[in-house]
Amino acid sequence: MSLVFWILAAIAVLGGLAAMLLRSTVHCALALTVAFAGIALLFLNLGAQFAGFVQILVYVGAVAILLVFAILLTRGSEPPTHGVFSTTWLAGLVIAAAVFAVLGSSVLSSQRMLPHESTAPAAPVVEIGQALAGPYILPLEMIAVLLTAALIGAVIIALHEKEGEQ
Amino acid sequence: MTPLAASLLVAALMFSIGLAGALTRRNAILVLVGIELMLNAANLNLIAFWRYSPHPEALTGVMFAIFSIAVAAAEAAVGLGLVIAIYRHYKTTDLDQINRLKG
Amino acid sequence: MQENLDQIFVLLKHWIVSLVPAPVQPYLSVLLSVAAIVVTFPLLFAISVWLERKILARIQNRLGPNRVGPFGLLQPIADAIKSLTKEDIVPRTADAVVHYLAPLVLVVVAFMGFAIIPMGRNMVLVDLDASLLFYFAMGASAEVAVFMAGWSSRNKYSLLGAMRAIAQMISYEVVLLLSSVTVVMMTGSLRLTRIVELQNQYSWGLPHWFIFTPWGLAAFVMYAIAGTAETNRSPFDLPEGESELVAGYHTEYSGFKFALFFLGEYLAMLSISSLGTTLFLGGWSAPFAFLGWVPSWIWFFSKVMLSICVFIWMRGTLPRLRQDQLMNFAWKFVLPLSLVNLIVAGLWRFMGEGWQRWVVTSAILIASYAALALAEQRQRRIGPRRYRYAE
Amino acid sequence: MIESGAFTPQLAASPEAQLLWLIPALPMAAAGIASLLKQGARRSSAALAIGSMSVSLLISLAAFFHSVGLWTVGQTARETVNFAWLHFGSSSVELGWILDPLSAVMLVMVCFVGLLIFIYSTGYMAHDERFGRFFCFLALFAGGMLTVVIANSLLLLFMGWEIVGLTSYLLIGFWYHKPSAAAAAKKAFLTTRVGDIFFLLGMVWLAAQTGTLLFYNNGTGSIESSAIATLLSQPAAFGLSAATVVGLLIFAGAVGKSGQLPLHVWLPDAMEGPTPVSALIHAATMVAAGVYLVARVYPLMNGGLMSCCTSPTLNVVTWVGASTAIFAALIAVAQNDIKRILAYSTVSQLGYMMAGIGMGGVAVGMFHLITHAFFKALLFMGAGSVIHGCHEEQDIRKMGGLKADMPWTFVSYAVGMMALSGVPIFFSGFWSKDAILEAAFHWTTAKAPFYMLVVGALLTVFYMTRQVLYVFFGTWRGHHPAHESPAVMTVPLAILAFFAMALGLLGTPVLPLFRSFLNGEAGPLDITALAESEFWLFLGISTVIVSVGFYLGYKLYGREPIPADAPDPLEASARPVWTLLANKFYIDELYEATLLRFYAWWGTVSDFLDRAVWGGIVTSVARLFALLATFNRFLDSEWVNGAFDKSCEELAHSGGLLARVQNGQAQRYLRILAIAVAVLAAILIWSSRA
Repeated sequence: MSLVFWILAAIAVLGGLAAMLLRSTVHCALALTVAFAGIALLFLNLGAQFAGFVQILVYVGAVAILLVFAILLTRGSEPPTHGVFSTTWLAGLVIAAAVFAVLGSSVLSSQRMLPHESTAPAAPVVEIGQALAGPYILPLEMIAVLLTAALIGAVIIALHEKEGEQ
Repeated sequence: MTPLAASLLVAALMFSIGLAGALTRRNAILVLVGIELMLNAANLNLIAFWRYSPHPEALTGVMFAIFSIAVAAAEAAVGLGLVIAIYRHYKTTDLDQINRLKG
Repeated sequence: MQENLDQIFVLLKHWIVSLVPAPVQPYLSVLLSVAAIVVTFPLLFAISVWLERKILARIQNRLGPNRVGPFGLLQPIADAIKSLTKEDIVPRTADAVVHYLAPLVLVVVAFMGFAIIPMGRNMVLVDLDASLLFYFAMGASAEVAVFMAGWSSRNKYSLLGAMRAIAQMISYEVVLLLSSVTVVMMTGSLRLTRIVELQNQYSWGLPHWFIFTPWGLAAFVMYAIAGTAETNRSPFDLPEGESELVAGYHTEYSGFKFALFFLGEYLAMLSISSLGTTLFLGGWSAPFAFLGWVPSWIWFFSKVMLSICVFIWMRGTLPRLRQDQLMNFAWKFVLPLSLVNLIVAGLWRFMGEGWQRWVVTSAILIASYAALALAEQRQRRIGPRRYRYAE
Repeated sequence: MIESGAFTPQLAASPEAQLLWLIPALPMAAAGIASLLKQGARRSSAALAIGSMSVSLLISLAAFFHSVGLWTVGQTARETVNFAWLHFGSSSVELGWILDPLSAVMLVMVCFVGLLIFIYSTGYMAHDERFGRFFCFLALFAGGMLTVVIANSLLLLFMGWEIVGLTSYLLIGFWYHKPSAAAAAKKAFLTTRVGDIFFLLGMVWLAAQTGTLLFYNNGTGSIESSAIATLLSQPAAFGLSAATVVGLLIFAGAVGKSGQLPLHVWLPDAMEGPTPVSALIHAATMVAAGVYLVARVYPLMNGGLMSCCTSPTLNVVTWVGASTAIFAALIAVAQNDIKRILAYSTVSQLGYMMAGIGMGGVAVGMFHLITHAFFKALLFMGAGSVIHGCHEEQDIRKMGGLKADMPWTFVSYAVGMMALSGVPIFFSGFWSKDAILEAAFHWTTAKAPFYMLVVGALLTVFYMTRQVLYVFFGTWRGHHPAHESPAVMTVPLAILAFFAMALGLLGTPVLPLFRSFLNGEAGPLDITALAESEFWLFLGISTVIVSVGFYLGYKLYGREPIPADAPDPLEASARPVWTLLANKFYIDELYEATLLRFYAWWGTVSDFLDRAVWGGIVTSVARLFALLATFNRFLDSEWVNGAFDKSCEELAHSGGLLARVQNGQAQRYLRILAIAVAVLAAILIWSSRA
């Protein structure tokens, strides 16, 4: 396993940890951006160029900004008055650890069955495009509908109430 | 450790971090952040399986990841819309204080 | 000779690389290219600043800088020295780390964008398969930097400026992408070198640049509008509208960090111009077949500088928009038009050769432009703008 | 629209025949577009209707002349275009249209009269608020009617038939704010529905027997000889063949639509609609659809016989027609509403057409249909003009002396009246009615219809004379002085008046163009017909009828001006007869007393059954259960509850423990979810390993 992979993994994991641990909500969002970027770099490292760039475009360029806006709109940028973790944080942590234990043990125990190192496959954009417009055309259309619905839904959810002031 | 196992472990770690965050943070937005992390971990799995699968030319993993990214974007938009709506109603995003989600 | 002149930088690089032992060679090669970019574009930045100040001054009937060097040519150097020596102030309540990182992220991201631009024949740092996507990924990341700057300053002007900038950049990024997608539809490739190659053909001595097609012209105009907004340039410079927001998101920056923001802004301009040149203006190809002997990189850089001059010209001519006008313009006018343009590009592709497609596509574009403009005009209601907040 | 593979043109269909579908499609499209227009778009709505109708007229004329052209060179001018509409496995429902002399003549008539009435309506309805909607309905009606005309399939004909019925309902009730109009619309709809049910039954039967609903289809159509032979060999009830029964059922539909006895009651009431509607639908076209239907399926009606007019079906047609003719004419004598008189006259004339078809064949009846369409539309529009000029007054007793005030209307009305009366030589009504009388005279089965029709003709002259004398002669008996109508109304009147006179020339015995055209024979110039005594006999009969009618009418109504509130002279002289006639032979009352009373009685019985019998049973059962329940409650409250309350407490207690799980906090739910996932995944992993 190359050094580069471990560095990138460290970036992603540390970013994620920071996103979940920092006190300031905005810092969390920024740390999340780092995590997203780390994941994108992992994608690139794994040879998925297109997915990597899409990851940056969508997550760093859109989702992170959206989060930041939501934080500012809900006064989340103000310093928290009391604890940032819920009263039952210990239970949550234990459960998450249990999940990790299950997942990790299953990965490690099935290592022998997993395929070994192979040459990096090429995923040219042309082929992805042809696949999207060919066998995956139905999912693509459904995603289009979903995105439209989400757009409208998000607007409606965020706009309702206080009709009197319109 | 095989590279695939390493990737899967990293993904599992990311997933657990996200889950832990979603379970422990009080701020609704950060719960969403945790969920985003979990989704990303799942995407990493998809890409890793594609990379080390016997038939990477099928592109299935990449396609799944791309669609999953698109769905996640929609999910984020709606989720944050919901958070804003909730904030408007309760004047807080603290999940400990929002407990009306019951019969 | 002519060949050598065209490839002079490439040959130079090969010669230098050949001097070192083989294992180091790939690293040195990349390093050299990076160094070239990191040197060239700040230089262009300096020239642009000087040009801007001169041209603006002429537009406003002034002389502009004329004290430092001949025609004030050395003014940028003087400015650089001044910013370097100024005190670097960080506000006491500011979020120091983020405040420190913001200009760095901005400049790094801006430089990254140049990595995929073909600046001449065989002159590209990395020839990615999805280079256009890479460019937009980097462009999107700039928004995070802007937010970091605005938020970390703990200054309401900064925050407002950042929010305005991000809203504007998100809105116009959609248009920017959609107008570029037409080119992708036509070339079937996200690879910029391929896009330039396809434009480097001539019939009757005239080039096949995409700007010389109905859809290409429309897409270029929309690209230019969106690019202007994306770089927060006048007339879309509300995020740093000094009459309202002091200086927008970099109000609280001084000294070298401010210089970095300044640099970042001009680099964004340069990179948007470079991409526009690559997508629509034929990249490094010559405007006429008989001018093919002029080195390709000369064409590229002259086209970029020409675009910069247009930016400056617009800044000197057009008044600033209001925020709601800016948003309405993006979502209600340019975006629908760019969607129509997508359809038009598809039509162009599938109508085959012949004069019919020229007539049909132009007619559709003109008709939709007129219809949108009329609808917009009819709907325009001038009144106090209402702001909405979450609470 | 057409599946190319499904084409089965009989001749290689000509372009005119291919494009025939445009004729109904255009007005329908106009109606569709007009229905989407705003209510204020009056001008465009009218323009759409009139424009589409003009184009349809042009196409019909082209088709007509094409058909005439084929006839002159001696070809059978019948072209059909059929196509499969719906496929059910191997079988399919076929529709199609037909261009033959019958449909060509009818097309031109409907389009032409329709167009004139559309134009007239722009004047008549000028002040109506829902002008646009009116034209939308009119255009839809025209589309439906033209579908009926061109249909080569009983099914397609039925579709048009129903559209026509619907628009008739809509237009009769156009002024639905008048309760009488709404009631009339309902009455018309329901009454025609009775006929339509029989029609539908006949259609289904026909389809079941012959397997197709196409009229003509290269010898396999449902009214071509092979199919008719099948039908004839198929016995139905009462010793009648299937052909007879199907024919009678289809005729029942025609009876409903054409207002024949005993389903005529709706037609006079339909005069509640705007006058152009009365003219178009309830005089010229829709009511003629029934006659047209009978003419269209004539081979079926005739029972496949080569010789004319002896089949049982045609017997029924004849008797119904003849009785309707005399019956309605009698009623018309004693009516005072200008439009009602014309309505009964229409019923009577439709009876003539039916009788004509029954006794003399298609050509005889259809000729009267065509001429009648023109002069009756003329009369209705004249009546509309009169009503318009007299400020919506419809009672002829409150009019009078309009000859001077409305010269144009008077002249054209007089032409229409004389055409209807059958004044010899110059008016079309004479020739067509003459042909019917002649056919009746020669009818071998019975002589009674002939005498009935002669008396009917006499009555026709009489009531028309009465009406004209009341309206146009004498002195003005109303309140406000009348005025002439605008040119947009009088010009169509003049055009129609011209045709009311000229059309007769097509059907003189000397040159029976119409008959030979419809029958597909060569058209001879038969001068010898003039020399035949029969011709002069019928000329004489007609002259006598007309003279006697005029004389009687003049004697009773014309000698001196009738004062405003005097009773009708006929009423004064023969009161019981008058009362009987004025009350329309009490048919409505008869229906009221029998059918409606029966329904009301049946309703009461059902109500009684419901309330007393079933209700009683239900109530007693309910009582029983209530009693049981009371007993139960006693058991419950005393014995069971004690135990139950205790257990409930226990349950509530333990429930409270469980309820803590569901405390409304999203994170707790998420946590439980995660635990479940972890546990399930662990089980899965370890179980798969084992």
